[in-house]
Amino acid sequence: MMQVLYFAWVRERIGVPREDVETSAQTVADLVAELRGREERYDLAFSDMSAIRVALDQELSDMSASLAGVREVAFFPPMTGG
Amino acid sequence: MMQVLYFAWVRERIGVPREDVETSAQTVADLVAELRGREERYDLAFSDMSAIRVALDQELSDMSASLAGVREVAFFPPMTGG
Amino acid sequence: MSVSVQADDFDVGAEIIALSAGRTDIGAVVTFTGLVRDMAGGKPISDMELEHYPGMTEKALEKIEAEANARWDLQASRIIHRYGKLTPGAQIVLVATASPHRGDAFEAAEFIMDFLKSRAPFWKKEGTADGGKWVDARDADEDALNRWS
Amino acid sequence: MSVSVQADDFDVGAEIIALSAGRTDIGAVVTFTGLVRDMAGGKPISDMELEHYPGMTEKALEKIEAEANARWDLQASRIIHRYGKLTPGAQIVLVATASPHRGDAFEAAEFIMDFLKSRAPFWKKEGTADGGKWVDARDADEDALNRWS
Repeated sequence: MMQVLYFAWVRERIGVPREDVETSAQTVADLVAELRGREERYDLAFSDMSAIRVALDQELSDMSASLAGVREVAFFPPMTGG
Repeated sequence: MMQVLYFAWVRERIGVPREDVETSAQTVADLVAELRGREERYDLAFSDMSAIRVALDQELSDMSASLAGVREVAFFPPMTGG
Repeated sequence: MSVSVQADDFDVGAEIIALSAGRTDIGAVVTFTGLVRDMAGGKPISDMELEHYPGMTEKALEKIEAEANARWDLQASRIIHRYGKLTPGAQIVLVATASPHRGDAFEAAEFIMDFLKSRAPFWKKEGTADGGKWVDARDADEDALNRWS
Repeated sequence: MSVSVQADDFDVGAEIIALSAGRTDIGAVVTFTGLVRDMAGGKPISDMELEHYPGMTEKALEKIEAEANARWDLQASRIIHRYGKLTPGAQIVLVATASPHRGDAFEAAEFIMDFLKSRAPFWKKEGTADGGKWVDARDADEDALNRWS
């Protein structure tokens, strides 16, 4: 079991800020593919992956990263702090 | 008649912060030569001209500049503001 | 070294005083304050909503600050970043650096700001006449970041 | 745009507030505060005496500030430079810049500081155990200035 978080317009498109996901996905890309297959709102949120960033256990990572041991996955657009 | 000002160690070596000077010097360099000929304290103050900066009527200038129309000449070491 | 992620406003003057209080070895203090502008892309905005990732934000800011302290000769540093709904003119972010040398204080503050712009998990939504608009990341900010690598 | 040459201390927080008061179009405020350090060349100093050229100093500061405003997109700027005898920890100089863009605010503040270091008619004398010592101009300051030309 994994907690998945969404921020900014990714959150708005998916409709929830966080959810528990039961998955056997090996990598972030696998997880994204799995979510996109679920419902249209996920497919829409992840339609342009060049606009999506991912953090694993609160550290920036990338789509090819392994999910082994990861408890928290967050998807969000490029950051606009400062 | 011209007012001549001295700052920092130039002032300390010459011993006065300002003085009126009666001169017919055409350029700054002429004025320096004239002052050096006067007394040893001037000669000492102007012994290393690479360490001397000049302002004419409160604008930075250089040794070859003309003194025509100038009312105030200031000599000082390189500035150390900020 | 200290970071704060908060909804509340901050007092730049008080932060500077806190940074240098009781010390006589600091030569230079640089501060950067970011403010909400009333216009974006030529259109007026009513407010700016800052969303962030609690937990990760603090970690990211601490990492950025530690990196700045490793690269430059800093004697003290401070980062404050606000979240929530802010109105034009409001303060968003403060970066303050203290060093014996002005170059270090300036560069470290610029470096921290460049990192905050594209590596701290904040997202801005501008309140406009036709609803809200998420601010796009700017290529210029990514370029600004690359000059430090 | 405003410059002050004064013996009195200044309040950085109040100056920042004055710079941006009543405005909602400013995106970035950068401040640089220069302080008297307790050491110089590895030796303790008791005080720092700042001599200046009244009249020329104000003109030089106004010229530096006008030049910065011509080169960068500034919405407001402020320079305060003190003179007289200052003790370690005391504030010497404040440069503050406000701009829609952070890059402009940072660069303009650095530019003004680089000019103040070698083009504003101030001279520093450090109070040391063996009397006073006039601070030598540093080649590094001249180099810093040259990068803007």
